[in-house]
Amino acid sequence: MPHDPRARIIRRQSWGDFHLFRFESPALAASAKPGQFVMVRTAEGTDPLLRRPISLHDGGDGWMEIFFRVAGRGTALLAERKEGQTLDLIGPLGGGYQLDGEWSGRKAWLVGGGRGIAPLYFLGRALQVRGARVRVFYGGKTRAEIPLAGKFRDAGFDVACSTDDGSLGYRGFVTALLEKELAAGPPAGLFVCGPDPMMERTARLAQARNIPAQISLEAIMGCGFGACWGCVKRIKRQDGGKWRKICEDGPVFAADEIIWDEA
Amino acid sequence: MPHDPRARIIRRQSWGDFHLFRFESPALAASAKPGQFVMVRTAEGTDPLLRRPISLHDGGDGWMEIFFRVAGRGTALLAERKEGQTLDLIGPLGGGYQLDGEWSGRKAWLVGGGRGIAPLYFLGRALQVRGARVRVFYGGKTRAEIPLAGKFRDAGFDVACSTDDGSLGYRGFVTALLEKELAAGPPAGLFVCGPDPMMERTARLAQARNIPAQISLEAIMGCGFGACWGCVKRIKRQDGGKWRKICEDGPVFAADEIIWDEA
Amino acid sequence: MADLSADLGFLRLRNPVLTASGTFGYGLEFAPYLDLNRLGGIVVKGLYYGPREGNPPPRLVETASGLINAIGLQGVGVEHFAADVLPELRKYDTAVFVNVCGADNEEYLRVIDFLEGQDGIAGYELNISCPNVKQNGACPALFPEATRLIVAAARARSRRPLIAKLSPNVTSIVDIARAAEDGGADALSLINTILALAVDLETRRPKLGNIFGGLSGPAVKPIALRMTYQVAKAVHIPVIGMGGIMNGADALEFMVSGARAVQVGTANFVEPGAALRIVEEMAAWCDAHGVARVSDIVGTLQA
Amino acid sequence: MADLSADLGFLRLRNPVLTASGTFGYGLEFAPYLDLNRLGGIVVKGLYYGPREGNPPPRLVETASGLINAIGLQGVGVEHFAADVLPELRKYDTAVFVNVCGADNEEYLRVIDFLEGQDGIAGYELNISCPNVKQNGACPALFPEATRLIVAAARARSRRPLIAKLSPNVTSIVDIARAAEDGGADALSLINTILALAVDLETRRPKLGNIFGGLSGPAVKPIALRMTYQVAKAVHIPVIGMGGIMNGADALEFMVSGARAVQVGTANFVEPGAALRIVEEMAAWCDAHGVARVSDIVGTLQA
Ligand SMILES: Cc1cc2nc3c(=O)[nH]c(=O)nc-3n(C[C@H](O)[C@H](O)[C@H](O)COP(=O)(O)OP(=O)(O)OC[C@H]3O[C@@H](n4cnc5c(N)ncnc54)[C@H](O)[C@@H]3O)c2cc1C
Ligand SMILES: Cc1cc2nc3c(=O)[nH]c(=O)nc-3n(C[C@H](O)[C@H](O)[C@H](O)COP(=O)(O)OP(=O)(O)OC[C@H]3O[C@@H](n4cnc5c(N)ncnc54)[C@H](O)[C@@H]3O)c2cc1C
Ligand SMILES: Cc1cc2nc3c(=O)[nH]c(=O)nc-3n(C[C@H](O)[C@H](O)[C@H](O)COP(=O)(O)O)c2cc1C
Ligand SMILES: Cc1cc2nc3c(=O)[nH]c(=O)nc-3n(C[C@H](O)[C@H](O)[C@H](O)COP(=O)(O)O)c2cc1C
Ligand code: FES
Ligand code: FES
Repeated sequence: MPHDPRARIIRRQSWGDFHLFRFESPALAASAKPGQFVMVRTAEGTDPLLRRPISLHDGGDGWMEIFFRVAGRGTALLAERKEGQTLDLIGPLGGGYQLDGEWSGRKAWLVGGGRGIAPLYFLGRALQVRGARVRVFYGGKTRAEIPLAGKFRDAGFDVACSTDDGSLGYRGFVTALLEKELAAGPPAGLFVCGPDPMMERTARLAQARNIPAQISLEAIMGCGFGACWGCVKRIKRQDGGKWRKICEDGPVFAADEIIWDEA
Repeated sequence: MPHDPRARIIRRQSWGDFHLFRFESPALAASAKPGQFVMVRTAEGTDPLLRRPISLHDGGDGWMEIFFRVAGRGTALLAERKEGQTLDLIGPLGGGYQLDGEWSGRKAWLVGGGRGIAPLYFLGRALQVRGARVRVFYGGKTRAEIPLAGKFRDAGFDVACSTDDGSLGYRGFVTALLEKELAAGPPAGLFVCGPDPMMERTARLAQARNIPAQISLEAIMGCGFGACWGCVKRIKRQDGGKWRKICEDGPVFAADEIIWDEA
Repeated sequence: MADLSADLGFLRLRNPVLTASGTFGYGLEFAPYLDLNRLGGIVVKGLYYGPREGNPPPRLVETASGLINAIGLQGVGVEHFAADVLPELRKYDTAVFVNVCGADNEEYLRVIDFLEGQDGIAGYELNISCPNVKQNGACPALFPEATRLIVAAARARSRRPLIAKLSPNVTSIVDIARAAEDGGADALSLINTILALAVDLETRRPKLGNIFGGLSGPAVKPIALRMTYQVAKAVHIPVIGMGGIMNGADALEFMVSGARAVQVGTANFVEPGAALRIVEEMAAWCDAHGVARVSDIVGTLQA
Repeated sequence: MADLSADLGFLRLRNPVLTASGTFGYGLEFAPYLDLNRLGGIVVKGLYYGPREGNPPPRLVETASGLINAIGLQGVGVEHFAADVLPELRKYDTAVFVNVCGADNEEYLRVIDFLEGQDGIAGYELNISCPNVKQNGACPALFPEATRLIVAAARARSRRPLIAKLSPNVTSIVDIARAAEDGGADALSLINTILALAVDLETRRPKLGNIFGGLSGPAVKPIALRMTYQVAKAVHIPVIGMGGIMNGADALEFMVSGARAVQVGTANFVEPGAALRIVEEMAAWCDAHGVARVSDIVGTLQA
């Protein structure tokens, strides 16, 4: 049953605007894949009316995690939720990252900025299981926007941080850091989630070097499960380019499927 | 300044659907009179949009109390408020009960049902200060609807309870109990707050016996301070009967001012 | 247990709850969330003759208790629908209505002509009221005569039940309703969305790619109820009410105001099982209130 | 600090924020909550010639992010207003507009004739759009010709600035706006409330004594913004926008959409100091965005 109206929060951690909830949801935990998301109800009444899409951040035996940043009213209400209270969510939704093929011993680079880091932990762990050597490029405006660097390191990932103000790691955009590192030799695959300009820049870097890159797009979503046709972006497939649903056909796309000026 | 957006809750008690909040509001405490009310904001967003009117239940040095019953979404949200959180309220509003005249040694009977008991504690204490002998008729459907009986007794009031099911005190309507007691001799004044049928019945009992009675009316209120003209009921004054604002001209009226069929 | 069936004259529905066009995909998207066999019926997403691109994104914006959409009727077209969707839908025991769209009168008729050859369609809902396709929201349902003409033309092409879907963006919904009745509609459904605008202050651009969109959801319910009441009093054919229905009480309010059936729209996005929950809440309310047949409350508003 | 003044052509306001008629009493009710001298102006509660009883209660009902009212313009009439209210209002340095009502065209003119002799009135807002007075919400602003006639007649009676207040309950707000412009209006204000119904399911009665009422508040903002944008593009006179404005950003969105000034309505009930807070938020936004004159953003929507 893909609608869990009462997933109990069993742990929560907060860093300023950023929040991490662990909740019980055996059905979700049994089927979820990295890159998939849930649609979360943020209020009981009609304000906000729609659910909000949030990526799955990690999962284990009967539980899953989400990691989110307060962006507006919906996420602010969500952030008020306490341990023991419940989440009303639909999922897992979307296709997630494509992990087929041989990863053993190969380099997987994950690039995330701000709240975009959310799905990359779950993904990194899955790649690890497949034997990949996982490196994470984690960018933010300031040190405060990189609360999970330690968690990623503890998981055994090689973590490189960047901040616009240099308060942690490389000073500058995470894409500039990535470009510098790419010069030393390309990975077998790039996995990206973050603000649009970051994703576009990363996609171009990858395409110029022929590195397969998978990008997780965002869109305003009405339903999250393919019913409203509200979340479309221009996606190139055999057909040359059509409005496709980010929720159902994505949210993860190959870099060369995305038509950036119209996405 | 009659708008206090941040009155801090310093104590809360709950009995099922009934809740009592004590909050700090020096300005309010300095000026409030029994029978007055506050308009409380129940949500930050637009659902519910309007404030809710709640009577002042008691007050002291820098603090005031409200006592309310969950009736719908607004009061339900209010009931979630914790100690240390704040209330956004406007008040004191309305005219309150008229306490002029000689009360010393005279009998004041207060009649309240359900949430209508709320203003009568503050009122009883004020009457006590004026030397009145205060008796409270406190009605509810069941024992659970009479959570404050003990509190009223502790204040030194003579309390007579009634429940529809006989689970506490007299079995039957509080108005029937009142009628019975009136047979033994009338009080100097009656003060009433509760559901409409109870107030109407009490008003008729009082009028038939020529007992001055003051009745606190309810109405759906848009603003609470006389600006929207939304809260009117038909009130008789020199003019024979006009739509008057409950919030501003009331909420307390003399029993013979109220035109019940149109109220 | 109360009798929930809804008699539309031309058709008897299991219960009065249909899903609104454009908010329930082609129906199949919701099969994982609820039993389609237990719905009163499904109105599928609007269909033009050929496939449609729809409007550029953003296509949705949330407003206070409402949703503005400017999907622009992106869709697969009748051929794909008949070949791939309809056979799947036929496996369910529920009334399927096709929401028929057209860029001009002729296209509406072509859609109907094509679908006449297809089984498993309980009727047509003529979407003469979509505000998201033409400049400034223009559509036939803004004008009585245009409404009457297209309804009459559609009527002449098919014996299947024909529902005309009305627009709220008019001075007198009653005039349009009467025109549709004159044109031969078997029923009326209302309201479609209300033409609306949302502005992004930071970029000073409309929040929707299409500039304007259509407002739906709880915000519009009081307007939809008013129009349902006005129309139900003015016409002799059944009225199907919608606009902001989120629960059984909302649905029953529309019925008390004169609707024989209702449609659930935006609520499906918030809760994919909403339509069925609403059926259950309606049944529970009837039982609690000693209402033996839900149809007994239709039009009972004491005003 | 940004220049907030608003130029309506016929009048320069301190800032673009007026309080909407019927939501700010006669102004004085709000003196305990905010400094009236700091507002752009006040539009007082609608005035008929004589005192009015108004509608039977209940007169208000809350809906999702909205409020339906059917006050029915209860009020004191012009004589009482001139004798008791106006002298008090004259003590404040703020532009006072009178919302002029009439049961028929003649009454509008009588109200104006009477007020012409009174000082301290910055202009008239002709309320040709109240949905709560006649059966089914009828009012002049539903019809272009009726609008033009009453505006022209009022125009001929006074040299004071004349604002025509438009109704949203129409198929083409632009047609009505142009008719008011043709009639000689100096400015247009919009929107008045949207005709609506709320039903009490338990009693099966309308929740309002008047049956219908007018919907206002955040629920209607997307509709009001759309109409403001459409009208501002179509006419040459200033447009004053309103409908659901709760904060500075809302107000600025109306200005970006073409409004030279705005009115704040329902928000005054929720927060009696709202209008002034909105002025302050607008100033802060301008400062943060390097906007030297708030009037520079009027009509800058890139659509
Ligand atoms: C597939 C997917 C996965 C996501 N995963 C995460 C996650 O794991 N953690 C996280 O913090 N956030 C995630 N987001 C973004 C998150 O959904 C938005 O931040 C959230 O919806 C904002 O809601 P709000 O009510 O707080 O803000 P609102 O007041 O609704 O909006 C605040 C700002 O965010 C923008 N916005 C609103 N909805 C979206 C949206 N769906 N996508 C992008 N921008 C939006 C608005 O335009 C506005 O500028 C994800 C989005 C998508 C589409
Ligand atoms: C002057 C005054 C003083 C009051 N004092 C108290 C008090 O001290 N304690 C207390 O518990 N309640 C009091 N009330 C009643 C309280 O205001 C309502 O219970 C509350 O507004 C309901 O809001 P809601 O959002 O919870 O319910 P809603 O969902 O808004 O309504 C639930 C039900 O209550 C009815 N209702 C809504 N608003 C009012 C209203 N203003 N008056 C009466 N019925 C209403 C509705 O019609 C509906 O049937 C008072 C009311 C007034 C007018
Ligand atoms: C995303 C979306 C798409 C819609 N598409 C259609 C459509 O294709 N055809 C149609 O007649 N109505 C369409 N509508 C209107 C709905 O069917 C319905 O009339 C409206 O949303 C009001 O109901 P609600 O408030 O319950 O959503 C659409 C509405 C939404 C929100
Ligand atoms: C209680 C109430 C009374 C109103 N009375 C009047 C009135 O007397 N004259 C008038 O032109 N508009 C009247 N209106 C309409 C408002 O002036 C305004 O047009 C409408 O409420 C939309 O703005 P808002 O959403 O900010 O409230 C009234 C609105 C409300 C809520
Ligand atoms: S969010 Fe509804 S189709 Fe993608
Ligand atoms: S509640 Fe607004 S005037 Fe009384």
